[in-house]
Amino acid sequence: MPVQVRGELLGTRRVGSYHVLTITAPGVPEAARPGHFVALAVGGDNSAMLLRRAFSIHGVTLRGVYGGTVDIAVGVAGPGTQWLANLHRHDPIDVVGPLGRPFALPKQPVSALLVGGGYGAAPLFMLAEELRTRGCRVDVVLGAATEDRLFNVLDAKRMASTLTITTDDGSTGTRGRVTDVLPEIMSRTNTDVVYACGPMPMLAAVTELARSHGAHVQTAVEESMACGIGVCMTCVLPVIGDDGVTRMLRSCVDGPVFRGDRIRWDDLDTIPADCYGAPGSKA
Amino acid sequence: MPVQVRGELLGTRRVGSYHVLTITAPGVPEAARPGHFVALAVGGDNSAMLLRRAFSIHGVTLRGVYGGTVDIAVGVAGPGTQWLANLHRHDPIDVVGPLGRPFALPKQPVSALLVGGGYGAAPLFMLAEELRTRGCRVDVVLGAATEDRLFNVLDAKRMASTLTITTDDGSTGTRGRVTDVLPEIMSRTNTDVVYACGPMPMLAAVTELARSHGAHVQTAVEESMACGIGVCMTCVLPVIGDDGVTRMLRSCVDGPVFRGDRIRWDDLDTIPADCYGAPGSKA
Amino acid sequence: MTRAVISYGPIPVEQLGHDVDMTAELGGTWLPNPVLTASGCAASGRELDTFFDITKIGALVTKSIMLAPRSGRPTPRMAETPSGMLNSIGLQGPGIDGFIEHDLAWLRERGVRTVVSIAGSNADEYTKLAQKLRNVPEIVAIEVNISCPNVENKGLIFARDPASAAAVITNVRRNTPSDIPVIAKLSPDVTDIVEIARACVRAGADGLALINTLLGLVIDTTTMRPQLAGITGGLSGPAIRPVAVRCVWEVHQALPEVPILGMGGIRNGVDALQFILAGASAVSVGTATFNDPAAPARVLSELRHELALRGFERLTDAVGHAHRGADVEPEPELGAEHHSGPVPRWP
Amino acid sequence: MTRAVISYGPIPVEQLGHDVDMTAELGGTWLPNPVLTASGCAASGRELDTFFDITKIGALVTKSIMLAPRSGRPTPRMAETPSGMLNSIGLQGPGIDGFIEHDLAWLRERGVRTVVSIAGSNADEYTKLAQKLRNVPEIVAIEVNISCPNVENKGLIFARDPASAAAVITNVRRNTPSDIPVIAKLSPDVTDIVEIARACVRAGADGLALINTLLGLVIDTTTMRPQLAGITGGLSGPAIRPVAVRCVWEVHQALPEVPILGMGGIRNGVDALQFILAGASAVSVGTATFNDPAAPARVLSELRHELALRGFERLTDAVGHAHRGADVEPEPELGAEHHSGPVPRWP
Ligand SMILES: Cc1cc2nc3c(=O)[nH]c(=O)nc-3n(C[C@H](O)[C@H](O)[C@H](O)COP(=O)(O)OP(=O)(O)OC[C@H]3O[C@@H](n4cnc5c(N)ncnc54)[C@H](O)[C@@H]3O)c2cc1C
Ligand SMILES: Cc1cc2nc3c(=O)[nH]c(=O)nc-3n(C[C@H](O)[C@H](O)[C@H](O)COP(=O)(O)OP(=O)(O)OC[C@H]3O[C@@H](n4cnc5c(N)ncnc54)[C@H](O)[C@@H]3O)c2cc1C
Ligand SMILES: Cc1cc2nc3c(=O)[nH]c(=O)nc-3n(C[C@H](O)[C@H](O)[C@H](O)COP(=O)(O)O)c2cc1C
Ligand SMILES: Cc1cc2nc3c(=O)[nH]c(=O)nc-3n(C[C@H](O)[C@H](O)[C@H](O)COP(=O)(O)O)c2cc1C
Ligand code: FES
Ligand code: FES
Repeated sequence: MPVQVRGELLGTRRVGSYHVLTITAPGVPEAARPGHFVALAVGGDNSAMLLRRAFSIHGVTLRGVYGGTVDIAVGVAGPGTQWLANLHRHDPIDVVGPLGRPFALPKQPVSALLVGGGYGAAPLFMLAEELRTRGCRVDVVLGAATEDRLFNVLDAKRMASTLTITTDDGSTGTRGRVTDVLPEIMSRTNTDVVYACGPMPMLAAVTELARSHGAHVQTAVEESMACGIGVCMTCVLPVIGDDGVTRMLRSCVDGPVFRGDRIRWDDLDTIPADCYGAPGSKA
Repeated sequence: MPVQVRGELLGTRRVGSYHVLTITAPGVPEAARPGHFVALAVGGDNSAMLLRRAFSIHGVTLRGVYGGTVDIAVGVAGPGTQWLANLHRHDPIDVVGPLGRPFALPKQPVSALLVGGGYGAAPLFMLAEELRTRGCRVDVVLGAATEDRLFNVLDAKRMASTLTITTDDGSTGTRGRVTDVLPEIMSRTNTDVVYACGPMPMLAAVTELARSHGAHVQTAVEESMACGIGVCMTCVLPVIGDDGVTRMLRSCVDGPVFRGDRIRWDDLDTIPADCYGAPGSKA
Repeated sequence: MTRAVISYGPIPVEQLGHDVDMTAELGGTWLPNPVLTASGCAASGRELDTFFDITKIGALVTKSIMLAPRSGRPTPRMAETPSGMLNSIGLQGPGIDGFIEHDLAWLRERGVRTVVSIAGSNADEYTKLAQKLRNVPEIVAIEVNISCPNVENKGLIFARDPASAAAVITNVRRNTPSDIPVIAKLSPDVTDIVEIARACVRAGADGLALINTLLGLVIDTTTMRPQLAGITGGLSGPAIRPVAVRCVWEVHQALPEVPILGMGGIRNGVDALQFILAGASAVSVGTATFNDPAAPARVLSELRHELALRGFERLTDAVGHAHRGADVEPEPELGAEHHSGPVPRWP
Repeated sequence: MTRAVISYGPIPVEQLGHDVDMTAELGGTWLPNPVLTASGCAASGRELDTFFDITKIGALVTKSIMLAPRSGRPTPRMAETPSGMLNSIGLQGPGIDGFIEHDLAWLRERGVRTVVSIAGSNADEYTKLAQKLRNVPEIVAIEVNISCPNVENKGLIFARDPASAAAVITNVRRNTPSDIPVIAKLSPDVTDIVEIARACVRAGADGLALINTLLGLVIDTTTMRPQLAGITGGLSGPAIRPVAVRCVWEVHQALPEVPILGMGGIRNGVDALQFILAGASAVSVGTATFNDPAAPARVLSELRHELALRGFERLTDAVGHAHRGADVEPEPELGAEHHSGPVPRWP
């Protein structure tokens, strides 16, 4: 169950070009699972920015002096993220979370491949821990445009059986996209399930590769959100249900994690003609 | 000439219930005269508050490490002043100033009585200094609702020949209004000119008393302002000109200091029927 | 669940356990308090129930429901704007049958006072919607969203044409049990909102909801195209509050007997109070919920506090209060010799 | 001062000393760049000249001037609102004769390109104003503020009625030298702004200024009365920007040949770019000047930068750019079997 709490910034540290914020948020860490996100109010009491900003939960601490904290990785993209990056220690932050549906976890000790693009890596660390607790093999691929847009290579090295890095410009790791290295790794590690978080085109491509390899694939999508709690219908995308019917599902409550093979990647930003309730359809 | 500069908060100190902010504002101190004000942008880059807030210049330093600073006294009244009061040292503040017409100064070494209500005392300190430089006798009356709403009694004591305090609740000084003590002081000190700054009803009453005493009176008014620089016509009040004609003058550029006897105190918030350009008038 | 949770008469102050009687009247129905959600900003209640007890607010207003299931518009569906947002959801929803079966059933079981918002593409669809709802128990009121394009009138929004608006309201009123108020929800995008209000009231509306969103557009300066897939969208949030309060003021001035459900940018109790003083009998909290999921409950307690502070014993005493008092008429703008007709307004 | 400071043809890129040709056309007149002040937000230029060189922007638009001197409305005349403000100044000003003698004389001497805004209480007053201005040299254009109550038509705002709007524009056009463009300034408070725009263009308007303020009201919850002495006021600032961009978009879509002076909440170069891409040939910066007295000059340099970034060589190439490209039409909202008339808009 998500809660709304007035938290406080305990500290900010830089990781690459990201700002990792540690925020007290009693009630949030307890319920947080890998893949959950938080929605933060930005700009203060007299802000012209009305909408909350969504951030994957990167890590949590359950107890301690501050009674539970949440870590998020903020990449500065616009005024809201800029405001968060500029906060001082002890400034208040209004937190709603944990939100969304987390990654589905395997019951068996399978071989898992975690793929993160940019700050999409953020939720994979809690996931890796959880998977290893379950005896899974965990391999990690991190990709980004440039070295400084890679998130937390250090921790990734520690938690993964193997870590592969790609950058578009080759500033570190393999020059290219994560999808360039995926086939080889999936073959080598006999991947049973791929967990991916990052830009939508990356998720589409990863899904395609995972499917052709015969692996399950879980993707954490990123759609623009107005409410983050399921009441506004802003954040929808076409998802095929168990009954084979495509519906416009809310990524904030029905996601952000979906089975990759259920998302109509080619039809994002459209209403597919065969979608439930589509114009002209007789549903 | 007013300038617009991106200043920086050097520090905030409490004086009674007020926050005295020292702000670097190169170019402003040099041109500041007693009675001038500054207009500060509030709320930061993504603020829903569009309009600047006006503050009398309380004091200036011309040189020093920071190349000129301005002091203002902020009484918290709403979100804008609250934001200013909460700023941290080194936070940027966008300053426009010095604005308005300052107090007119006597050529002779006259006997001057300075009357300040609440934060209306703020501009009187620079004025007192200037008057004393010109050999004037300076007596001061400070009034407020309660003791903590008095501004800077300590410095007032230092600069004035006599200091009289009134509070509505009698928490310190004489219980009552500044106008209760004025007649006696004016007689005793042979007041030639009264300078007053504070709430409008106080200014009206002070003007009345000064006139009946035969003293000149300069009042610094406070009207709600949208622009502070003379372009919007928000801040007008009916003022009688040298030609005897009443006009709606802008308090930001034609004031905030007006001869008290020229303001139509009973007709504030109206358009007097005989005003230039009044509905139905044939001007 | 019995009808007991829904109050049909004024609630005695003592039972409320506080000093202000918050009972609100909305077109003949009494609510224990005047704070409702806004259509489309609370889905069907379930999600918000995690953040506050939705049985405690005045009523829950559902997302506008149409006859058939609808997938809505393509994304992007929203753009943030200064102190507001633009949305173009396109009324995604399950259609009236699924809505009655699932959403309304849940709301009834949960004991939530529910206002059902309906929307159609032609006047006949509204008739059918009302007919579908007429045997559904425990609806507090029907809010008729007429800010929809009328496919039988060149796509002109019903709420922008008095005759089309009236036709819809007539149909809904005729097909709705007489003890259930029909509330017409108006658009501010008109030359004269009082004209539309009058047409709806003549057609049988028991109350008016003011206002729906303002038509707006944002250009995405990266793609250099409209940011919303739907090109235009509805502007909501604090940015539009002054327009909303003006609409409430104008309509209450012209039709003081007609109950108004006020909305548009309400974020706190003081904002809500503005609407009440301007003439609203109750208020809806919409976009603010996206910022603060508990906003409706918070606004309610803040409004109560603000009323108490000002010495009101009853909410109803505050309704339209800003119209009273001698000094609220503006000074005549022009010389008396010019002056005729309503007081002119100058920019 | 000679006419030399006022440019009547496109200015060669080399002379501008930068890579984007900012020359803007406004109803047949060429300006060296497209950023103007907004009427009522720059007085007659003198005050702003301290903060930036007002000869460097596209043109200065004066406060709307009436025939006789006017004292305006009583105070309070403004209320701050979320990301905006409400004003009710009541067109305080010296009257046309004093204006020509003092303000226009100063502007001419200073070499400022000047757009004179005029306002009247009936159609005849506009005629007289145009006649007074016809022999005044060096006016860049006349902007006709028709958001004024027409005392001969029950105080109905000219801009809210196509016939009244057209009557005013006809009068002004007939009495203005043909080389001086007449620009009609429209109000967004109408059911169909395209209808008013068409009426003004048919009546001879060479361009349209979009938009004037939205009618709004703020209740002061301390006094529990309307905060403005004028009760209602005009809402301006970033809050209204999406409405303004929508109006520009709609009018440019319907009348692509008519030059538009876009305004409403422009605060920076990216905001200005939205208006240009939506179809404005030039823009006015209004309320933002109260926040930043140098805003018009800053917006100009930011806009130039944004255009350069996007590879535009000429401002004129960007005008209306968001309408081009295949993918800007919305998906049809309803099933094809229903669809007729313009694309319906859903909230
Ligand atoms: C489920 C989810 C998880 C996310 N996790 C992270 C994370 O861990 N780290 C991180 O840096 N960012 C994350 N994002 C993206 C982050 O929410 C945006 O970068 C942020 O909202 C941008 O706000 P802004 O004011 O800086 O930018 P602006 O572009 O000015 O924002 C304007 C509006 O668009 C929305 N918006 C803009 N970009 C995005 C985006 N990429 N996704 C969704 N909405 C957007 C904003 O929320 C806001 O409403 C996540 C987004 C989602 C939906
Ligand atoms: C010439 C002048 C000098 C001033 N000097 C001082 C000073 O030295 N110290 C000080 O504490 N205050 C001073 N004030 C008052 C100060 O400007 C207001 O307290 C402040 O604007 C309130 O802003 P807010 O956001 O806190 O309150 P809010 O009430 O939320 O402000 C809302 C709007 O109303 C305007 N407003 C509210 N109160 C006033 C007011 N009293 N006068 C003018 N506009 C107002 C604000 O500027 C803003 O636009 C002065 C005002 C003027 C005009
Ligand atoms: C995302 C969103 C969806 C909306 N959907 C509807 C709707 O389905 N029916 C309706 O009548 N109004 C709808 N509205 C309008 C609101 O009910 C309300 O009238 C408007 O947003 C103004 O109030 P606010 O500023 O408090 O949001 C919607 C508003 C938003 C922001
Ligand atoms: C204080 C003020 C005074 C105004 N006076 C006039 C006026 O005299 N004539 C006019 O046509 N528009 C007037 N306007 C409207 C502006 O010119 C402009 O159309 C509107 O404010 C929207 O632009 P903005 O949001 O950039 O201010 C005034 C606006 C403000 C804020
Ligand atoms: S963001 Fe509102 S429903 Fe998902
Ligand atoms: S505040 Fe704008 S003219 Fe004085």
